[in-house]
Amino acid sequence: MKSEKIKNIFVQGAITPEFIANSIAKHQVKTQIGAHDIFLGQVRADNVDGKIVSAIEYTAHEEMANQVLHEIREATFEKFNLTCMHIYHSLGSVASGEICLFVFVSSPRRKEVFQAIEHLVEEIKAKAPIYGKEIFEDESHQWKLNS
Amino acid sequence: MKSEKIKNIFVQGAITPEFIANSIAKHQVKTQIGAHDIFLGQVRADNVDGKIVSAIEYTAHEEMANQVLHEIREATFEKFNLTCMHIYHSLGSVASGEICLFVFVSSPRRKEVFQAIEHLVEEIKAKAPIYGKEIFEDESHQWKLNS
Amino acid sequence: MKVTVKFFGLLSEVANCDEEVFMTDGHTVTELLQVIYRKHPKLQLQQFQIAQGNKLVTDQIKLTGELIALLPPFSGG
Amino acid sequence: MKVTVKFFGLLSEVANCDEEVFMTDGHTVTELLQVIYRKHPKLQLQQFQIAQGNKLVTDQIKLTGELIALLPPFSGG
Repeated sequence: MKSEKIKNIFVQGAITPEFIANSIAKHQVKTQIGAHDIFLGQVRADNVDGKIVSAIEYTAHEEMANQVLHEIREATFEKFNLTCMHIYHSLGSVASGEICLFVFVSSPRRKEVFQAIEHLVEEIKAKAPIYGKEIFEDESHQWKLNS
Repeated sequence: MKSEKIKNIFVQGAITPEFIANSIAKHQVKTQIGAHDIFLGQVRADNVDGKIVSAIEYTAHEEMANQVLHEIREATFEKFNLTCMHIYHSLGSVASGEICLFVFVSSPRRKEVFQAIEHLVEEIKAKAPIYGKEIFEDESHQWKLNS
Repeated sequence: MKVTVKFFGLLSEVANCDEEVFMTDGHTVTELLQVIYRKHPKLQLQQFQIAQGNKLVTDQIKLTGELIALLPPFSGG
Repeated sequence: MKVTVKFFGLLSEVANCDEEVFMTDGHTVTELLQVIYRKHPKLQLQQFQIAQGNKLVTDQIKLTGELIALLPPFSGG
């Protein structure tokens, strides 16, 4: 199944477990699927020189990010035998312990989903113009750097 | 976090999206986690010589499977830097489109979860004494073979 | 010795039962298998591993009296 | 030419704004950058990529009048 139009990957605030459950439930009519793989990025309460991250505030070049993700999605459908692919990223404030990234791939066979999920997450981290500002408990902040 | 006692991996019937959502929600207090990876096995409506699989009936050497999974879990905690690991498998009838296997790993860092999830799923398939009987729409059946 | 034997997956159909108690004078899994095959000769055509207690064993292993399971290829997931 | 420039991430703090309109007589991104640096000299110390419209471009590229974005290293996920 190829997605032809550009989708909006952004959701305001944290991605909830209920949102993820709904997304899983929608795939139960697709009975050619044998394997799903779901990656979730969760905000860590990192300790930076004694200060604890309490939340990350996400901003993005939204239009460009959606375009870039569209291209990543098309290329990933070419590369792997996938039935479905869904990507959601938070905008705005996401508290530590909450989920900011939800990547979901499905295929008839498991081998494909393991490869595809890692590929997609690495592509998103490397190519999507999204920014995280780590907010500490004392309301100071630093800009997140991806490793 | 090491699991010391032998857990029961089996749940009666299909694993629901709500069960998965609850499991995700329980991890939101673990703020050292940065990445989750979830594998879901879903029953395919395979076409075998013109007959369609409508369900799989799972049976297992339960006590042995729980022991084997305990050993797989301990070895996987040794091998990868994981915060949490959860494994659930259905017993009894699971209709096509429903979920029969739920594997969930969490780590501070994403690299670990990609490797750990694939390792775990392959180990479960290879080593757990679990059997699937594929039930066709005409109520005939065949014993599932893993590839 | 009295040994309880469980048949899993396809083997439960071949033996036409899930669980059965066998008597054997032998001391090894091999000797127990001879007894089982006498009752269910078709099992000899099947591929399976053997577990005693919760551990896979070879057929030279000594019987302990624990549960013996005949396990055809696994198909979980 | 009138060009709208957006500053992302850390750069929005260095420029002390998210978006600003610049006038330039130049035809390339390089020439636009000279105008931007005149107003915000500290931006010269920063590492960033440039997007015109929704595409990453090199600084030799011709200005089209589309939105220019200054993008420091990404940190999504």
